[in-house]
Amino acid sequence: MRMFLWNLLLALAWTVSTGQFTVANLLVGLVLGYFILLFAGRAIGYSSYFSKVPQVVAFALFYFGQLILANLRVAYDVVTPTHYMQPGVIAIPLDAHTDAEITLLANLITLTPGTLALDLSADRSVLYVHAMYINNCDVEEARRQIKEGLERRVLELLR
Amino acid sequence: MNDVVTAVLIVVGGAFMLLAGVGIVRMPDLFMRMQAATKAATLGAGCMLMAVAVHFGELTVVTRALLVTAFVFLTAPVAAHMIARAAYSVGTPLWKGTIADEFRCENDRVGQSAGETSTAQRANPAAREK
Amino acid sequence: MNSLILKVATRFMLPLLLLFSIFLLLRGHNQPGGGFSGGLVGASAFVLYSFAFGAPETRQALGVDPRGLIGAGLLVALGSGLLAFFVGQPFMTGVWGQLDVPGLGELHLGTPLVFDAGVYLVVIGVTLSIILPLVEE
Amino acid sequence: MNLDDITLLEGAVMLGLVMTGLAMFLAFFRLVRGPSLPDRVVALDLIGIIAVGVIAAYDILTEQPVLLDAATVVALVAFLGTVAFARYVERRQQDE
Amino acid sequence: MAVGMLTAILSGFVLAILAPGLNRMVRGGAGWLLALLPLGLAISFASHAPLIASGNVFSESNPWVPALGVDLSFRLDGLSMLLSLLITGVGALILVYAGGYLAGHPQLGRLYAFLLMFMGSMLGLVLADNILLLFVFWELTSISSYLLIGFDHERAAARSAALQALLVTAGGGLALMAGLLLLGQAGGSLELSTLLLQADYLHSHPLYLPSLVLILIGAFTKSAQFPFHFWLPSAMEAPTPVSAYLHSATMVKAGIYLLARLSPALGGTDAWFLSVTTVGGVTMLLGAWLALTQSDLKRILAYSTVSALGTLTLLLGLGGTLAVQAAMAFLVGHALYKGALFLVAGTLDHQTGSRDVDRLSGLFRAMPITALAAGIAALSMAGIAPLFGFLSKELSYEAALRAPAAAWITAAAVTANILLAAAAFIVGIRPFVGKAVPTPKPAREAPPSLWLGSVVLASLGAVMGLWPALGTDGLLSAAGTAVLGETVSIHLSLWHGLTLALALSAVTLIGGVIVYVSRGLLRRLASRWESLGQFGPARWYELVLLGLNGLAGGQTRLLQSGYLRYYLMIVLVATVGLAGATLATRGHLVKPTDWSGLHFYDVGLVVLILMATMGTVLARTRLAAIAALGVVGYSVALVFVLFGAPDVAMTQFLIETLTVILFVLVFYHLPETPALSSSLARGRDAVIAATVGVLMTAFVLIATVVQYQPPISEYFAEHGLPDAHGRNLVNVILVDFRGLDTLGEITVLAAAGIGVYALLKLRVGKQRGTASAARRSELAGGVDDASLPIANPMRKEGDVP
Amino acid sequence: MATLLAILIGVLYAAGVYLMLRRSLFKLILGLVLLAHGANLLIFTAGGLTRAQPPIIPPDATALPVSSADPLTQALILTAIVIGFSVLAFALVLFHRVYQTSGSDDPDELKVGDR
Amino acid sequence: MNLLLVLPLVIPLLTATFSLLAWRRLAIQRKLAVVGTAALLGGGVALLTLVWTRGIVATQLGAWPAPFGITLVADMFSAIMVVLAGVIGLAVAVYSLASMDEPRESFGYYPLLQILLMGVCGAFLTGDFFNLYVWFEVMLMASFVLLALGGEPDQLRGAIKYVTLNLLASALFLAAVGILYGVTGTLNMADLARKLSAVAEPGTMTALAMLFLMAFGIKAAVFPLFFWLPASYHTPPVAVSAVFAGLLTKVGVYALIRVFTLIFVADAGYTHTLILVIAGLTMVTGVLGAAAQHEFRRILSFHIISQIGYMILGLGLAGLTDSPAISTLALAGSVFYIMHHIIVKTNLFLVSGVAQRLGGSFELKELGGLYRADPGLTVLFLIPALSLAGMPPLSGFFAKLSLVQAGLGAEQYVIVAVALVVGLLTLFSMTKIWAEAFWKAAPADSPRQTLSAAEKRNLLLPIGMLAAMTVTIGLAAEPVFALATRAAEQLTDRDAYIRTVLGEPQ
Ligand code: NA
Ligand code: NA
Repeated sequence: MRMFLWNLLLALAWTVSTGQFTVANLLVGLVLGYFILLFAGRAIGYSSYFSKVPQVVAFALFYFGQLILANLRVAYDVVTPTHYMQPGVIAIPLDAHTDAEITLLANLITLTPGTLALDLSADRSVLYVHAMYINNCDVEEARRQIKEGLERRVLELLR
Repeated sequence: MNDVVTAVLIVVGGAFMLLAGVGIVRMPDLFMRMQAATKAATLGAGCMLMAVAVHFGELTVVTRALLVTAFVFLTAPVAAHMIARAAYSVGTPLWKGTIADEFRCENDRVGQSAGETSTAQRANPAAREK
Repeated sequence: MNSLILKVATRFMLPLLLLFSIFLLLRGHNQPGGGFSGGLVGASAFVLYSFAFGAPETRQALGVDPRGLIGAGLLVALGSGLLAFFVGQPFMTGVWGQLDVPGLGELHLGTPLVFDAGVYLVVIGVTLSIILPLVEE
Repeated sequence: MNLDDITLLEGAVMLGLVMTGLAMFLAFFRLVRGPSLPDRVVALDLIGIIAVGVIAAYDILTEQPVLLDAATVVALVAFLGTVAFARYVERRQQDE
Repeated sequence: MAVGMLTAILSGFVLAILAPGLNRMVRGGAGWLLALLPLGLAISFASHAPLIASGNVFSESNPWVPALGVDLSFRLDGLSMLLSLLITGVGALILVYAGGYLAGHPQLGRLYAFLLMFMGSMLGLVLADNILLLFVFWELTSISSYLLIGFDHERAAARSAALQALLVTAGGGLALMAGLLLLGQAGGSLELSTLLLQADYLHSHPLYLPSLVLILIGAFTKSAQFPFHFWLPSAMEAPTPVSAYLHSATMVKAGIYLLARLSPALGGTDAWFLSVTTVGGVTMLLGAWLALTQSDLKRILAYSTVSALGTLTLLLGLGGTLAVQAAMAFLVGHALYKGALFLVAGTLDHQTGSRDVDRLSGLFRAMPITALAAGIAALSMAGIAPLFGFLSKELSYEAALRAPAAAWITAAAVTANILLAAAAFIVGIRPFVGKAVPTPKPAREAPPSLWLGSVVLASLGAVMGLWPALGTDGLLSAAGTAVLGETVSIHLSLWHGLTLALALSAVTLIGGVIVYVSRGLLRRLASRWESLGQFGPARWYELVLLGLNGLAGGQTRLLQSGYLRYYLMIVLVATVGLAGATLATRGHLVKPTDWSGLHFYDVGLVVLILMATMGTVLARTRLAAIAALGVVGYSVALVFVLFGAPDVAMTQFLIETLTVILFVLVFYHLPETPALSSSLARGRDAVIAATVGVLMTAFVLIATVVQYQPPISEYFAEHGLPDAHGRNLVNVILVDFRGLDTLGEITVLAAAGIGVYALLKLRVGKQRGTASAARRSELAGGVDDASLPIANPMRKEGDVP
Repeated sequence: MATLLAILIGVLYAAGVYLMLRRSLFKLILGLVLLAHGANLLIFTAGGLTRAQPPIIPPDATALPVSSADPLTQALILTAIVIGFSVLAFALVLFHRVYQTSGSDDPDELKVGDR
Repeated sequence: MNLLLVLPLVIPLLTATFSLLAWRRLAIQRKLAVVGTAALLGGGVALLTLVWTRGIVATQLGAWPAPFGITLVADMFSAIMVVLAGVIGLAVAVYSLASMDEPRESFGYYPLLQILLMGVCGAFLTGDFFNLYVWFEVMLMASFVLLALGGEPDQLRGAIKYVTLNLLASALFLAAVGILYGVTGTLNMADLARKLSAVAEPGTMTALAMLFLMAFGIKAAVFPLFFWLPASYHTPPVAVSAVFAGLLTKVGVYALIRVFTLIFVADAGYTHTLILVIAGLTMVTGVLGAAAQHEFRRILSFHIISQIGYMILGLGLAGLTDSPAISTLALAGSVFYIMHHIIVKTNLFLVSGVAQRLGGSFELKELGGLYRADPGLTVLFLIPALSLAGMPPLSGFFAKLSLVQAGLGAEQYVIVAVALVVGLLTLFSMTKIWAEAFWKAAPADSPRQTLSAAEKRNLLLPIGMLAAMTVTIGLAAEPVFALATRAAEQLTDRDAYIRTVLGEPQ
């Protein structure tokens, strides 16, 4: 986090010093700052920040794709007369156990069309999810998709 | 170029919004309405905010557009979760086509039936809203 | 309520909202914003906090009594108005100072801005002293 | 208004406004129709988000970025109302 | 005057204030001590009597409230001298008498105070030259009378008698005030001395008649003229000294005084003659008749006083030298004998425990002094020579005989006097002669304080009758001069020769004896007619009070119904009615023409607001209504966005959200309630609501079309940046141009904050425990717990059903 | 547009009044809120409508462009909104307390004590 | 001069602020309450002196020239009202020391009292319409809270009606201000007066004036808009009732007089006839309402309404006569009546509190024996009661006299007759209280209480002070009436007001 702030600061310094307060310039500043920090890292000490950034970018791309796909699927269902849904509430046993992990996971699940985080069990070991498309009534498969898809990536990202 | 991107983003955003609107009207139970509505609208809002960012291009505008987008993406799922959880806990009925309810089995949900005419409806005035 | 997700989200949003509220306050004189909207956003932050964590925790997080905020806000607002008397001007006349900030140019700082800060404090104090007891009920 | 005078952007924005507007009416329909309270709450929440979109589109239409602040505020706080409703629904359950 | 008239008057009030304290200090003898003041005043007045008698008039004037025409101007002429002497002289005797009569009474001090206050007021009344000043004292006498009649305040009868007297006299007082002001307006002055000189001008003034009627109402109520006479007998609830002083000798004469005083200005017209004589005559007869029908000493005296006041009124109505002479003489004579008889009645009551003539008999042996005084006074009242009463009655007969419609008036006067003579025997002679019967208290002669007054008054009557020239003549002449507005001289003498008047006196005496003897018959006759009383003025008074209460109750039930919605409805209908009618009749309505610049999203937004509004109105559940209301708020905020008001929109969004939250927090646990209004009520309300809406729309349309001047906001556009250093003009206005609004606004906020907090946390009354618990937690141990119950009866308010 | 808004204002007032006349404290408050909206829009409309030109002096100018919205009406509405909110908050809690004490939402139940 | 105009706002607000900051320290709050109100009174007197010597004074807040900023302006009328606010504030503050219960004290009673005073003074001093709205709301909000503070069922019931009807009035007022701004483009009253004088056809403005008449009429509690008053004034603690009774409706009356002497004068034949009719109906309905009551404070409450009728009677008369002298007399009568009434009515409420302390109730049937038990209180009741009934030589007499004189001068005989008859009915209800609470023997079962020395001091001191003022205003009516006359002269001289406010040479 500290490193990210540094990065932001550098980017801002860049925009101020160049006098161009545009987004493009800021982005340039950010990228520049990232690399500067990456190099300076040798001097000021290693941080997980540098490996996280590509990871975050990768995850964002993955998630965005999922988002679009899922949205389209729901959209199709919404605009066509027939309901194709096979909804159900399923329990997802969690590997995530810190507050941040669980929250991020739940939010991402919710944000994806077709799944909706309902509740967390009292011992925080199970997340109940409302899923719209449980293909072929295969609850296990749906469960696996979420665990293997989102949860794994989130945990990778955060740990 | 900017204008084209803006136009596309605006139209796509609007389309998502409309989708959300249709979804919230058409889907058969609360949870699916939420599924259809909240997310599409969030995405739609995101698109439209991006359109603003692209269109104006000034730092102040872009930062704010990004901030709003971030905020919408942060709050929307939390809100959805809160509502869904509350609705579920008071026994808002599930669509009759629902194939599984693992939560109810384990937590002894107030209403014991998943059908539209569930006893939950009768047991829970908040859901029934007479 | 006791939702982990809400709690975590709130912890994240509280500083964000507060930051935005101060941002609104500070830029209000030149751009949309000001003491009212700033104060309302600031109060919203704590209202959200009270939804997630409950009223007592919110009072703790707030650190000061909401009524103290009201009093302080009124005092600040009134004081900024009274300052004019010391320079021989009618009540509530803006007393302005100029500050040259390199890079930002001339910055006008004046009692109306202080007044707005008073408004900000009062709005937060009042909103919270209305909502927190209700949340407690 | 002469259709020929409308630029691509204006047309897009208008279209966007029409769609968001329709969405708002649909959401409002759900809000009135219910049947359950959470349905209405969801609808209200949706209206808040749509409002963000409307403001954004109008911003572009009128070339007034300052109006975006209003959208910012909606995005920030509309969610609070929803949470309050959710609280209400759950609390009421507990009271009984 | 050596002692200023103002000083004389004020001395009464000052002593009134000191009296209770003095009474505490000087146990028992305070009456004697206090009497020194009126005595001194009487002597002081008397010392000037010769000068007055020789035609001098004293006057003094100080400004008081010149802006309203109220001045401290006083005038001492023959008329006021006569009354001043009565007031102070009788006053002195009464104070002494009161000390004896109410010896040991816990509130004797207050009685003294009220009596002295009355004396001061009465003096002021008769001395005032400014008619508003006169009115001031007039009202003060009414108040004093009220307090004195209700002296025995724990008895309901005393309270209601006091109220009756007050309402009648104060009601008349209001008429008097209007009348006097009209008179002043007509005459261009509020000073009697000026007004009295303009009789002719006044008589022809259009305001003459209204002012006359109003003034007469004032005078008649005060002097207990028919049909206002009924309060006087009721006023006998007062302690006897009070009855003697106020309700016989002085206060009731105030009306007579006023008639006499104003007769040079108002008298001499047909209106005056007809109204005053008629009322006087009727009162005279009625009072005399009613006096005979009573058995209570004081009531007999009271009715006979009514009759006497009627006589005086009659005489003043007649006008002319003779009548005025008679009136002046009768005024003095009546004061002397009636005062004496009242005191006797009181003494009898005090010494025997009864005032019932049927239970008092043969008391001469036990109470010789009293009996003597009573006998002399009674004979004077009966008009027996050589007492003063005889003189005055002779004079009045002569006046009656010369009056227009002489036969009628004379007959009436003789009839009345016959009845009164009988009444005099009943009161002054009957209790003392015959066989002694046991009384509730064993009869004993009264102490000096109780007989001094009657003895003095009775002997004065005798002395003045025997030696009329003793100074009386001059004084009466001066008084007559004042009343007539022209110089007269009055010479009283016992012997006028064998005149018709003398014959009438003889008839009166014989008739009186006959009536006295056959009084039982008359009483039986009267009791048969008693049922007529229910049609009398006393009954009217009751009916008026009842009607008033009924009207008040009905009106209150109708208007202050307790139904909030009716309140709202009345307010709304009044508003729409007034503003709408005014707009329709005096303004010009604007046709809706400005449809320009309308975009589809405008229409869409407005339609959404309309639908949401309808949704709010028609929602079947609370939460649905709240949600719909939220939509209204959000979409109104969007209107602000559309028309370039980002600040307003932002605030509206924020406030709307908080509003929804508040609604939810407040209403979440309240159960739904059914709709209670009938469809008829809904229809009615819809009509009201629609008219309100139409009115507001009309106003808005006017405002959008009419623009008289360029708005002041142009100034802000120009000066906002250079002078207030801000670009966001809305904010600049809020914190600078109109910062005071904002200061007020945050004060409102602060008050609301405290209010909500207190409403939620503080519950006084319902459960004590909660309140003190809340306080305890509030005070955080700052106050020691011993003081917790606070012993605060204020908190009981809540317990009152 | 002004005409349309004028009609809308009328409807808001009418709806507010209608709700206030119902036998329900809750609706009474709803009515008050609608009245407040009506009043705010009224000031806004009566003061003259200007589309999408906020009264904010652009960075390159020293005075407000003539075509901008009237800042004064906006400031007045802002003040009115905030005052309205404080009043509403108080009224809401007051009605809440009344409900707690009397157990009824019907204002007719409160008629005791007026005369 | 600036300072003196601002002090009546700053002193209460500062006191309120410090009281808020001293939330938990009642001792400090109590001291502040007395010191603050005394300072307010002092400031008011200084302002009055200034206006008396210099004529109308105005200050432009923020140094923005009128009509662009907010102008505070004091003429005699407003200065008198500010002094009265100070008097009532001080009296009630002292009275509260002994009468207010500690729970209420510790939940913001004192700061709210100050805020109320601030709102009242602001309404008196402002020269700006919207600012007047703000002060109305300040006053109203504080009064809402004071009325409901403690949350007893009766209080809550009364508060609902009070709040609802007053909010309706606020909504009307706000709408009227909005329309007025839309039409004239200004908010400054003097500026408005000038701009409206130039309007050729005043009919539409007259219709707008009706909205103001109604909005202020509700605040002033005139017929048929007064319902909130009798429904609520008897419910809060006495000190609160007293300050309400003294000041709140008078702000409405003040606004009516100000607006209908300064701004809406073009169509006086219509508007002022209406005002006169309302005055008459208000007098009558109020006093009849009182006649139907049997509770100390309710009687007093209804009397407030009745007497509001007198106050606006002068206003109506002033507009319906061609004679400037009569017009001045009528307005002077109104001003004088207001001065008299504020003091007397507050005092009667304070007395009712003591009576309740001693007798345990406000119900007349449960009271009694005060005449015998407490001669001091007896005198202290009689003075304001008789004054209220218009008995000479107390203040009420001269108040009534001046109005009656003006009415006769304006040849409005019917209203004079009404005023006089209503005076009698007023006397009637005062005697009801007197006969029941004072003369009648105390009911056998009624609790007898005595006052401690400190209570006696704090309760009776303000009552005595106000009674002394009542007597003084009566006995020294001339100088007091001179104040009222000067106020009336200034009210009729619109031009001087306008020039002063707009900063033009006289
Ligand atoms: Na999802
Ligand atoms: Na206009």
